[in-house]
Order: sequence, then C-alpha cells, then structure tokens
Amino acid sequence: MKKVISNSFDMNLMSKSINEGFTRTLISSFAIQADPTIEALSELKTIVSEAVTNAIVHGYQNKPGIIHIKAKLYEDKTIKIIIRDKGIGIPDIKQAMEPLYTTGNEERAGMGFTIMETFSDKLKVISKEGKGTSIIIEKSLTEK
Amino acid sequence: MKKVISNSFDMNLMSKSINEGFTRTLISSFAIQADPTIEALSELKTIVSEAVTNAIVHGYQNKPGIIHIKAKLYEDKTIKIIIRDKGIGIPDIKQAMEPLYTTGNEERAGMGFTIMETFSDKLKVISKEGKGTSIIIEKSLTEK
Amino acid sequence: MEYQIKGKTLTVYLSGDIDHHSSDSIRKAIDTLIINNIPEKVCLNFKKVQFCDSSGIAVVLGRYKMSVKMDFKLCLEELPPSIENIFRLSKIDSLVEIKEKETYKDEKSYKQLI
Amino acid sequence: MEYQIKGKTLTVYLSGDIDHHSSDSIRKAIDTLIINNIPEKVCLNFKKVQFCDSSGIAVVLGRYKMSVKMDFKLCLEELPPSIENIFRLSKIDSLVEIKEKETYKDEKSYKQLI
Ligand SMILES: Nc1ncnc2c1ncn2[C@@H]1O[C@H](COP(=O)(O)OP(=O)(O)O)[C@@H](O)[C@H]1O
Ligand SMILES: Nc1ncnc2c1ncn2[C@@H]1O[C@H](COP(=O)(O)OP(=O)(O)O)[C@@H](O)[C@H]1O
Repeated sequence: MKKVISNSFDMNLMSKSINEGFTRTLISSFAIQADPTIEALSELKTIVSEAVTNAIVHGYQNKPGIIHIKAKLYEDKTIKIIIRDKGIGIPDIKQAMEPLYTTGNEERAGMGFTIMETFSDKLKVISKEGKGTSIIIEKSLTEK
Repeated sequence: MKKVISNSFDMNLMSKSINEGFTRTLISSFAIQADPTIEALSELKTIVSEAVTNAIVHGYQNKPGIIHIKAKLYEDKTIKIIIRDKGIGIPDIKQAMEPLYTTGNEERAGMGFTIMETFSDKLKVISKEGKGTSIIIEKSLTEK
Repeated sequence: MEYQIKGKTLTVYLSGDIDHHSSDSIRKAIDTLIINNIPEKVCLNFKKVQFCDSSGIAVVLGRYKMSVKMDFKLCLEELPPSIENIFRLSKIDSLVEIKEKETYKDEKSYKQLI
Repeated sequence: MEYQIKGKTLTVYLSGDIDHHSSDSIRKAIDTLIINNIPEKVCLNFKKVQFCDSSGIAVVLGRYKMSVKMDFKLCLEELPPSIENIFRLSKIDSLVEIKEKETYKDEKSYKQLI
C-alpha cells in the first residue's frame, strides 16, 4: 500500500560543522509534527547528526560543499530522510559500516554507521567514489 | 563592499499551516548562529511567520503548493531571507502594503506587511499576477 | 487555554503560539466561552503566550467587533512587550483597554478587600 | 564546563551538546585539566549533557588511551539513558567504569563521613 505523505521538505545547506546542531533542531521540529516518542526523537537527532557529520568530515573532508537533506513525514507516523553529499564517496561500503572502522583521525570513533543502523528501521547507503554519498533512513516515530 | 556569507540554506517546503511554526523554529535556530539580540530574533520570527502565512493563505489560497525559503547569514551579523511562492500573485503591491488592507476573511487583520516593514531593515516585494510572489527581507541581528 | 469567571467577568488565559495555524481553534474556544456565559467584561490574558503575529491581531479585532454587537467590555491583560508592540502598531490600544500588570494586581487585591 | 578537584580525583562536569562541532574544544579543555593536575582518577560527569553522538564516544576513547599512558583511572558518571545507550553500543563500558548515580551518591557521603 502506498504511504500517504503528511509533510515534506528538501534543503541545501552549507557543509559547516555549526550546522550539525542546526540540522538536529531542524529535524526534531519537523518530526515533532507526528507527535513522536521522546526516545524516537532522540534517536532521530542522533542519526541525522551522524550522517551530517560524515558528509562534512568524510564526504567533503572539512572543505566547502553543499549537503542536501530531504525529509518526508507519513500519515502512519514514519519518517524518511535522505542526506546526500557530492564528496569523495565510499570505496567499500561494507567495510565502512563495520563497527570501529574509521578513516578519520582520533576525533572519530568509527561508530557512526553502527549507531545509524541501530537507531533506524531501515538504512540504505548509496555511494560512488568521487561522486558522493546518499544515506537513506526510515524510522517509525511511535512506540515500538 | 561585498558582504561575506557565513552560512546559508535554501529549502522547499509544503504549503501547510503547520509549517508556520516549523519555519519560525527553522529561522531562529539558523539566526542564533550570529548571536542575535532577543528582540531581533523575536522580530525575525514574526517577519517569517507573516510572510509564510501569506504564501499559504493568499498565494496558494490554502491549496497545496511549495514555499521556497532562502536564507543567508553574513559575517556582519545581518541576515537576508527570501520567501517565495508560485501562487496567485499580488495585482497592486502598493495597495496590498497599506495597513489594514486585506483580501482575506475575518481571520486576517491586514497588518502582515506593516509588521514586516516595521521589523525589517529592508523589505522588497516582487510579484506577478498568476506567477507568484517573492518577499526579500534584510535585517541586522545586533543592537540598533 | 484556561479561563476564569468572576462575577460578570470572563478571563481567558491564552497560551502557546498564536498564529494562523492555531488562531481558528483559539477563536472558536473564546467564542464558545462568551456565548455560554454572556459576560459583561471579557479579558484576554497573554501572560503565557509565547508568540503572536498578525493572526492574533485578527483574533482580537474579531472579538472587539463581537463586544460592540453583544455589548461587553473587552480588555487585554499582561501583554509581553513584543506582543504589546505589534498591538500598538495596529492601533488596537485605541479600541480596547490594555491593562498593565500593575493595574491588574491592584484591582485584584482591591476585589479581595471588598 | 565546570570541574572539581577532590584529593587526587578530577571530576569534569560536561554540558550542552557533544558533537563533532563542539568536541574539539571539549577535548582540549579536559586534556589541559588532566595535564595541569596529574590526577589519579578522572571522572567525566554527563548529567548536564543535552546531546551526545559518536563524536562523544571518540572523546571518551581518546581519554581512555590517555589514561593507559598516563596511568590514571577513567570513569563516566551520571549518564542520561540515551547516552548510556550509545556508549554501551560501542562497548565503552568494558573499558571504562560507568558509575551509576546511586554509587556516586553513596561514595560521596562515605567520603564526607571519613
Ligand atoms: N559521507 C561520507 N563520505 C565519504 N566517506 C564516508 C562518508 N560516511 C562515512 N564514510 C566512511 O565510512 C567510515 C565509517 O563511518 P562511521 O561509521 O560514521 O565512523 P566515523 O565517522 O567515526 O569514521 C568513515 O571513516 C569514512 O571512511
Ligand atoms: N504571497 C501573497 N500572494 C498573494 N497575495 C498576497 C500575498 N501576500 C500578501 N498578499 C495580499 O496582500 C494583502 C495584505 O497582506 P498583509 O498585509 O500581510 O495582510 P493579511 O495577510 O492580513 O491580509 C493580502 O490580503 C493579500 O491580498
């Protein structure tokens, strides 16, 4: 059955670390329209924070770039979020998703993908070297 | 002198009245990066609320549509916001901007433009009948 | 939204955000209270209002028209500065009594005294 | 960020959001405190932390490595449930002592007794 969209937006945003907090506020004030549980909202903020940080740190290597964020809220109180960068891309997605794997410095723990996977109902990663990365997340905002 | 941009985003959002509150949160969590005065932030939220409401109520006549929001934050702590709809447009902008003038029902006070003008440093309205309306606002976020 | 009826005075304690999205239900709630209680005075208290734009002005203007028709006095109470600002812009203060917090307090203690 | 030194124990009271944006200054502030005080035990208190993602995990893992090198004990205090959740995910609890609020309280009163 096709899901009915109750609200949606899409946004282009500068790749700056100050926008990590901004996108968390953005996504929670959007998702709050579905009257989510506190836990679901907290998990959603964490997912978005991880994905946006990865676009900034890994995708664009802390250099200027544009992050694209798309969100759809459905009548069944689920949310779909796509976070996309046109950065360096991921050569080996399977390896990248392993817990503790990181190409970053001591600032990174290699736990971003593990957290995103644990907190979302569906997680899809599409990436092409030199082209960029898209993270597609689906999550229910109600009691499990 | 050309102003230096410190942050920017642009967004497409569904024309729904529930998004009036969402865009207020959006703009304040963006503008807060410039460490604004409480008064400037409160005025900015009001400006955006009026412009977005107008797009929903007048531009799209409460029917489905997309509202486009673009915001630029400058290093000198000023903000520029463009709110655009592709709705019915304004036939006579001068008349529309008069205090108490409204084509709406008793839900409207005809004070939207007056408030936007009072609270912003610069306000520009571009509109074409049948094509849509753009509101361009510039505002300093520091002490006057 | 809460309300209080004291003698012939209805006080409606508004709260949250008053914008186009919320104004319809606020308007309906106030009108139901007025119609059910036929007060001689209606006070709208803004102390707990977080945000108010010109849709809130329209709510007040509509209740003012109603007050003329139904012959009651309308007053606004405890306006936060930013809201008082936009109400003065639209000259609402020339139509409707705006009670300062002090006046309000004094009147209350006065009522308690008599 | 606040801190307290009691005997050879340094407690750092973290606050606000711990993310990639803020983690660098948090890391530097903790390290300066450690280097200036050469404590035997370092407790990171998370009571006032509003948000923490994997960048916070990296901060803790980094301080753990430091604790091995510089020979001090590291512990985490008063973790909000959502943060404890992501710390357990990354198995930090097998490296670092996680003090429950209760234990913490008990120990404090104990210290005050002796
Ligand atoms: N948007 C991205 N663009 C390029 N590489 C990425 C991106 N996201 C993740 N990666 C790669 O996947 C690895 C693991 O990511 P993650 O699990 O989030 O941990 P961390 O961010 O701490 O490194 C990263 O170190 C990086 O090599
Ligand atoms: N985005 C828009 N699209 C079409 N018409 C508009 C738009 N914004 C404003 N107008 C016109 O200008 C009039 C005055 O607007 P405003 O001062 O905001 O008062 P109000 O919204 O209360 O009517 C509106 O009644 C409408 O006719």
